[in-house]
Amino acid sequence: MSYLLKEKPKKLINENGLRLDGRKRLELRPIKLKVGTLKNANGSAYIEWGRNKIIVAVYGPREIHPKHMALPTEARLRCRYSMAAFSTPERKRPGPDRRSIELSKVIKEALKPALFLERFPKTAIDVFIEVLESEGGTRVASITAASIALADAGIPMRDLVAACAAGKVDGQIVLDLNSAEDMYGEADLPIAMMPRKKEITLIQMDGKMSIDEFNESLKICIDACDKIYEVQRKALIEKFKV
Amino acid sequence: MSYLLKEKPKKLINENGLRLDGRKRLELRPIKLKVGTLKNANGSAYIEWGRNKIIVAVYGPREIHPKHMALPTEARLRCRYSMAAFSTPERKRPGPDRRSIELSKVIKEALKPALFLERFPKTAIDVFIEVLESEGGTRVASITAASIALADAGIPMRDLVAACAAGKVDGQIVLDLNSAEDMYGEADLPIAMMPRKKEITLIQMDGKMSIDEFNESLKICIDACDKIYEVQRKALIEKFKV
Amino acid sequence: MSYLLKEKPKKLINENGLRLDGRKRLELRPIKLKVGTLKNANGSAYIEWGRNKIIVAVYGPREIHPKHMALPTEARLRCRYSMAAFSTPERKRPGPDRRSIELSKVIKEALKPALFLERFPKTAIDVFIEVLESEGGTRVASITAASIALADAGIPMRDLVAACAAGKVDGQIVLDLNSAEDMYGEADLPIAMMPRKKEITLIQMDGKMSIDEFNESLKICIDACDKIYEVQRKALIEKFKV
Amino acid sequence: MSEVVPPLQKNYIANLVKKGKRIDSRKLDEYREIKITPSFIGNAEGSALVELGGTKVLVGIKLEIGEPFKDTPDKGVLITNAELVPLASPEFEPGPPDENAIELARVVDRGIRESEALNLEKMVIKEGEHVWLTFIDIHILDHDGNLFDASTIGAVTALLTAKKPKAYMENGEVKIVDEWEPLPMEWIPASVTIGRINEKLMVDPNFEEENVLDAKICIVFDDGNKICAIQKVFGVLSIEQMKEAVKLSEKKSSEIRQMIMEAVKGEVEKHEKRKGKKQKNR
Amino acid sequence: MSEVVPPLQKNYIANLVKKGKRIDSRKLDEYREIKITPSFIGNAEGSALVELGGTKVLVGIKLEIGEPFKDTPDKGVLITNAELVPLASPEFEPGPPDENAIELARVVDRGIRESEALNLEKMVIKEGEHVWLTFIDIHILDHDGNLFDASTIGAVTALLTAKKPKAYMENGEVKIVDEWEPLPMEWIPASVTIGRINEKLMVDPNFEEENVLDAKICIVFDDGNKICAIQKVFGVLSIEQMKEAVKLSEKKSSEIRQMIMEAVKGEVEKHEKRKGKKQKNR
Amino acid sequence: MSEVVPPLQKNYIANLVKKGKRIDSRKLDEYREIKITPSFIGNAEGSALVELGGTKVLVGIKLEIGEPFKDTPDKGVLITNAELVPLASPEFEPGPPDENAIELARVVDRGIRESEALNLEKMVIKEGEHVWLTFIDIHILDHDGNLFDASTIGAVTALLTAKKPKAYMENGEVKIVDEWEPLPMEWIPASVTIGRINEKLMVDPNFEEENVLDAKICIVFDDGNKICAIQKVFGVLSIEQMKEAVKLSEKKSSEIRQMIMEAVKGEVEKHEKRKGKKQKNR
Repeated sequence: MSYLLKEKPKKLINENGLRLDGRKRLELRPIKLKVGTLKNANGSAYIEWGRNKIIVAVYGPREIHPKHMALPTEARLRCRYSMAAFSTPERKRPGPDRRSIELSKVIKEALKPALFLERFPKTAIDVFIEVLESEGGTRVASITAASIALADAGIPMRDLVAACAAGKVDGQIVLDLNSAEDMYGEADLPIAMMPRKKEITLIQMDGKMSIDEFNESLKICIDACDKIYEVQRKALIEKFKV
Repeated sequence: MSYLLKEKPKKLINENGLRLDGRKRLELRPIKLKVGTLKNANGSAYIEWGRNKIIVAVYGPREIHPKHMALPTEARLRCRYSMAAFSTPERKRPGPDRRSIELSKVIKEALKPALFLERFPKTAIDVFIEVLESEGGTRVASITAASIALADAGIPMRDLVAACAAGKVDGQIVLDLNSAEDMYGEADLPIAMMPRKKEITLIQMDGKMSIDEFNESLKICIDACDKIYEVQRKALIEKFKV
Repeated sequence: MSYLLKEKPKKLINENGLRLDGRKRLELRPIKLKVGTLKNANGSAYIEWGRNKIIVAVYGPREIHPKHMALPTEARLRCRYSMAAFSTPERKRPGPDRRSIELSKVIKEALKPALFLERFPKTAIDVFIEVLESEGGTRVASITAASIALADAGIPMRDLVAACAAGKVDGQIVLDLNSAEDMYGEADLPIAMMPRKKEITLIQMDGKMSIDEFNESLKICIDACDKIYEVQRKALIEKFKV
Repeated sequence: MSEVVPPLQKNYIANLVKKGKRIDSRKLDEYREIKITPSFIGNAEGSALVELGGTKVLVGIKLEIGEPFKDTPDKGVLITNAELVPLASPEFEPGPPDENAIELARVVDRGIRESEALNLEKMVIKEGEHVWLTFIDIHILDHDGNLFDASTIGAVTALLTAKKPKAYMENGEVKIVDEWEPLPMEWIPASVTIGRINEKLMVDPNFEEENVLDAKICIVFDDGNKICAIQKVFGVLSIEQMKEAVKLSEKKSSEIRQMIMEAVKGEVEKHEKRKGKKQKNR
Repeated sequence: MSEVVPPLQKNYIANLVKKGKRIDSRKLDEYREIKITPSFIGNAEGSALVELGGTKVLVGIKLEIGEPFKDTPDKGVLITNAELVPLASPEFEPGPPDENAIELARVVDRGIRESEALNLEKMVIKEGEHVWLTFIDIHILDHDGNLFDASTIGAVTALLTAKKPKAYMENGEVKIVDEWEPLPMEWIPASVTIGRINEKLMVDPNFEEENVLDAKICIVFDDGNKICAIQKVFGVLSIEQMKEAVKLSEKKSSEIRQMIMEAVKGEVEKHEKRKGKKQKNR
Repeated sequence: MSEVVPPLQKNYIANLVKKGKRIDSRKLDEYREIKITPSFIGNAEGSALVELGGTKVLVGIKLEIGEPFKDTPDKGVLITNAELVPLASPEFEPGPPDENAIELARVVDRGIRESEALNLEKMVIKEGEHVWLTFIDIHILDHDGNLFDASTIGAVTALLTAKKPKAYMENGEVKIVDEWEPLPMEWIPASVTIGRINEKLMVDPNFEEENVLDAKICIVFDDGNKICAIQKVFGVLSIEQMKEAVKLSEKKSSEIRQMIMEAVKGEVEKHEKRKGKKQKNR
């Protein structure tokens, strides 16, 4: 609730190297990923990443409206990242704001390289992302889940897309920033990768980092994406093993 | 004018059983209904119901835009209930609000069962309702007039639709609530019927009522709808007798 | 900047008959007009008229979306007059307001009679006007530049359209009102003409004028349009002489 | 004006006009019948239903107390809005006002604002803080041409018959008393719309005529023989036609003004007194 | 309800109903399985995930401090919003709430408001100045029919489990303390949606059934045997069917209420005490 | 990036790049000509017209006094907006900013905000009550590729040359004096946009190149050798390419910064002094 405004904590990492939520510098928050949770969607996934709770549905390939939006040689990938009104400490007014419009675009660009869109010309593939609760890092969690929802929908893919953020907090490079670290830290660097191909499909940064710090952040993100990739694979196996 | 805020009256029904506007418990306000008042519309009707003044135009069956709104097996009935800025004590901002969007829908659903929409596949039938002055009960007055405007437009109908509200005021069941009774009363129950078939096409309620009170309200509404049906028939005869 | 609100000057024309910006009663502000300044547009023009800075692009004849906007027997002329957020002393919120929607329409109506629209049925011709800086008289400057941009785009024309305003300031009829004269003057009369055919394609007025004052204003506008026509012709020759 | 002109219809009307005739057998300088019903809406502070031939326009006035604009702290606020509701014509579509609705509202507003018909300086409760906001809402009910004149007649009549309660400041707060007084109206502007076809001018074009006109222009006169607004709506006019239109509109505007005054008779006396004073000062 | 009814599907369902059967082998007066998970969202002051068969609805409560409405200075403000996000159904489209979303929100709101479930008079910090704004946000996640009942269950559960901090006035300013208390809930309204097909009534229609129904109606009961909201959503009902629907919904609403109370057990005791007092005063 | 890539054009450009060449005969790491015209708009508090090859961008700064955000009472407010007006490209459509316009505005904003180029703490008149709102409005006039760099150059130049009047508190009110001073600029961030095609990187892609790139990324450096913003706009990059892009952009950003400083010469001295101080503290 916004009316109980929290002050900025003095330290985000304590003398024992532990972060506010007790994690070590390079420790991910717990991630739970479930495939196929929705009945109507062609594919779906639900992710809990720390306190983030996000549900993703994929519809398509399907007919596109209005017709002139159709692309002659490939499917049009559309993404809608949206936060529930109650997902944030202060109520968020429903409807897209500038942040969510930008995130919708960068998430689309992060997923697109993994998809064989050329197999479905003139159709639409819609990825709907609903952030039910947010605690920092919703875009990387969304990409991680969306990639699985696309697989669940049977869209042919070059590779999965795994995503994670690194950042700089109290002068140190840390993995997987939470809300407070995002707000009061010095830099945030979300990255998405196709883990097998080791190709970056999303990279954004804000804050300040030297080139060395950047390279270090990049490295720990790559490692983390490998771990997240395992989580993704297990979730898919879980779904289809029955 | 809203800057002269009226206080809630102590009693809505006095010791002689008369209401603020002098009516008895089961007395309708005076209703004037006129058919075919507009030149451009395919059908039209104007109703004065107490101080309510409402004009309804029907356009159609006509081509539908955008095309993908067309239904393959029947006409699409569209309703737009709209209040003029000056129709209420406090100026109403032009454009649809949530209340008018809901009313447009329930009015549409109240009229639809009476129409042979299947005779005009792929077309639109538009019902435009403009509330010029409001004094409580605009939805039932709108339905009563719209039904006549549809007849005037020559749309084939199973029956007319007549509508009226009952409610609970000062603990008593009364007919045809006015503004003050609507605002300060205990319950409001607008009903629309096809009088010959004795079928309910609109029913809504807010407030609190026991089942017995509900049944009583239902009964007096049915009786009132019969009277309103007579008003409707006379208005139609008036129009076509020349 | 609006937070340094200027007071209304006591006199807009001093004892020597000079106006606040030093001009005489019937003197135009300096006008610079350049053709073909934009790379992407089919035609373009840039005008500096006093401190007004306006750029105009013409696209078309081109395909029209949505399709049902197409006219069977002629091109649809569309105009969009728009002010940059920083073009006015007080920041203007981006997006069309009521004034700019009206101006878009009257500018369209001022240009339309000069165009052989019937040569391009079912297409659109789009005129985009961006006011980068404004100092009074943007509509006449816009029309003057737009007419040249249409010629630059190769749209066949009956005549150019030249435009200028007259008005009444401190009781005198003056030519080409600037911001202060527009705001504090008694009347403003913008006029557009096809100079060779001596036909009026735009006329608007607000303020108060007697019929005699109107006729005098009309006369000085006609003379001014002849001068502006020369500026337009020179600009076109400049462009095409290479 | 509909977008595609039926050429046969155009020829027919143009030929009639050449002989000084019109499709509804009016003269070129003749208005259709005008019927004005003031105070039609009880919930409005002022209102008028205007029937101009087949055109029906309802105008309502609402008053609110609010803040003045920063650059005019000593004036009330006038807001004019027009709704071309789809009920009124198959050409009107639901949605926010389009360019035609906005042009209509702005021209009606201009006629009233620039003529200084409503004295906004007398609509101030406390300078810079509390003023009356006057909303003129124009509701087109049936569109049979010449909305500009019908709407201006409606707006002016509604303003002339509107009442506002007395308001004053007490301990820094606005107090309102249940004593009602008319709005401070100083002039009765009247609008005249003129069409050109086949080089002839005609007043008050109806819908069919508007569709085939070569040009349409609207001219508003205050009641002191001054032009207070002009709007060429579409088409072209020669310089001579323009001057002729001004003369014609001066003449017709006083006829229309007369009809408005007839309709608001009760108000006329007061108005005449006000005007008498004004004319002297002019 | 989708707009074109597949006739074969309709016949199949209608014939089953004639025999008292349904496509998912429920009885006509039987609800699908209801699963209620309160307090699902940590950032919300109250929340509930409701699964009603294949329908999934998440409701969250957010509280803010704001101004009361002018005409109810002594009451808190209740705002109910529903989002039919395109994730939940191929029929839902992105964009502002359409008529179905608005109808849903307003019917849920009506059930809570008219039953006086949430005592808005106890949501005032300072009369006329500062009150609690209670936002009920309904988020449909999977649409398998009967959104009205699932949403009302979610909203009521979320309200029953919501907590607000204590707030009071000090030197003209609102102070908030980190002491949390439940919202002042007085009743547990429950909504029952009934479909008609082949002259038979059935409760809790699923998506396939909704598509072929002849009529759908939603009736909300407070927990003192009073109707507090009705909405005929589409179709027609005879007078007898209407009365039958009211009786049926009274019965089913107490079963649903029971489930809500089960789900919020901790809250039940408090509620029962409150209710005991209320019933006496009635 | 247009949505359908013409394959012949792509092959042609890709083959050139393999040989280190480009369609306009630039080197892979060469910018098009940059022309910066500061203070183009008299009504803006700061402005710059930037021509980057065929791309034309006009940026204006407007200042207003307003309230700070609740969670940063000690900081001024920075608002960046970009308009992709349909005048600038047949691909741009009228209407509110789309995802491309919003991305552009947010990346430019991020470069300025995260580098702390404009010291927002010095844009406060009274903490928690009155601060300067700085509006950066980006107006694209002609789109020939690489809007990100052109817009950032324009925004930074406009900020460096902008002036604001002095403001202070007196008796609880904001007073403004007609004495003008520059904005508190601490750094000169510079943005470098890099395209990848055929596994090669190139800077400053023009419109034709953007249409066929495999990836595009924008990297912003402050002037203390720190990255302050990155945005991969589309496509994929290998890890090595990413590192190479960072190095390349560091180098090119100082060239661009030099050009900005050249263009605002008068301002440079002041800036250098400020920067000298800062670097010591770092």
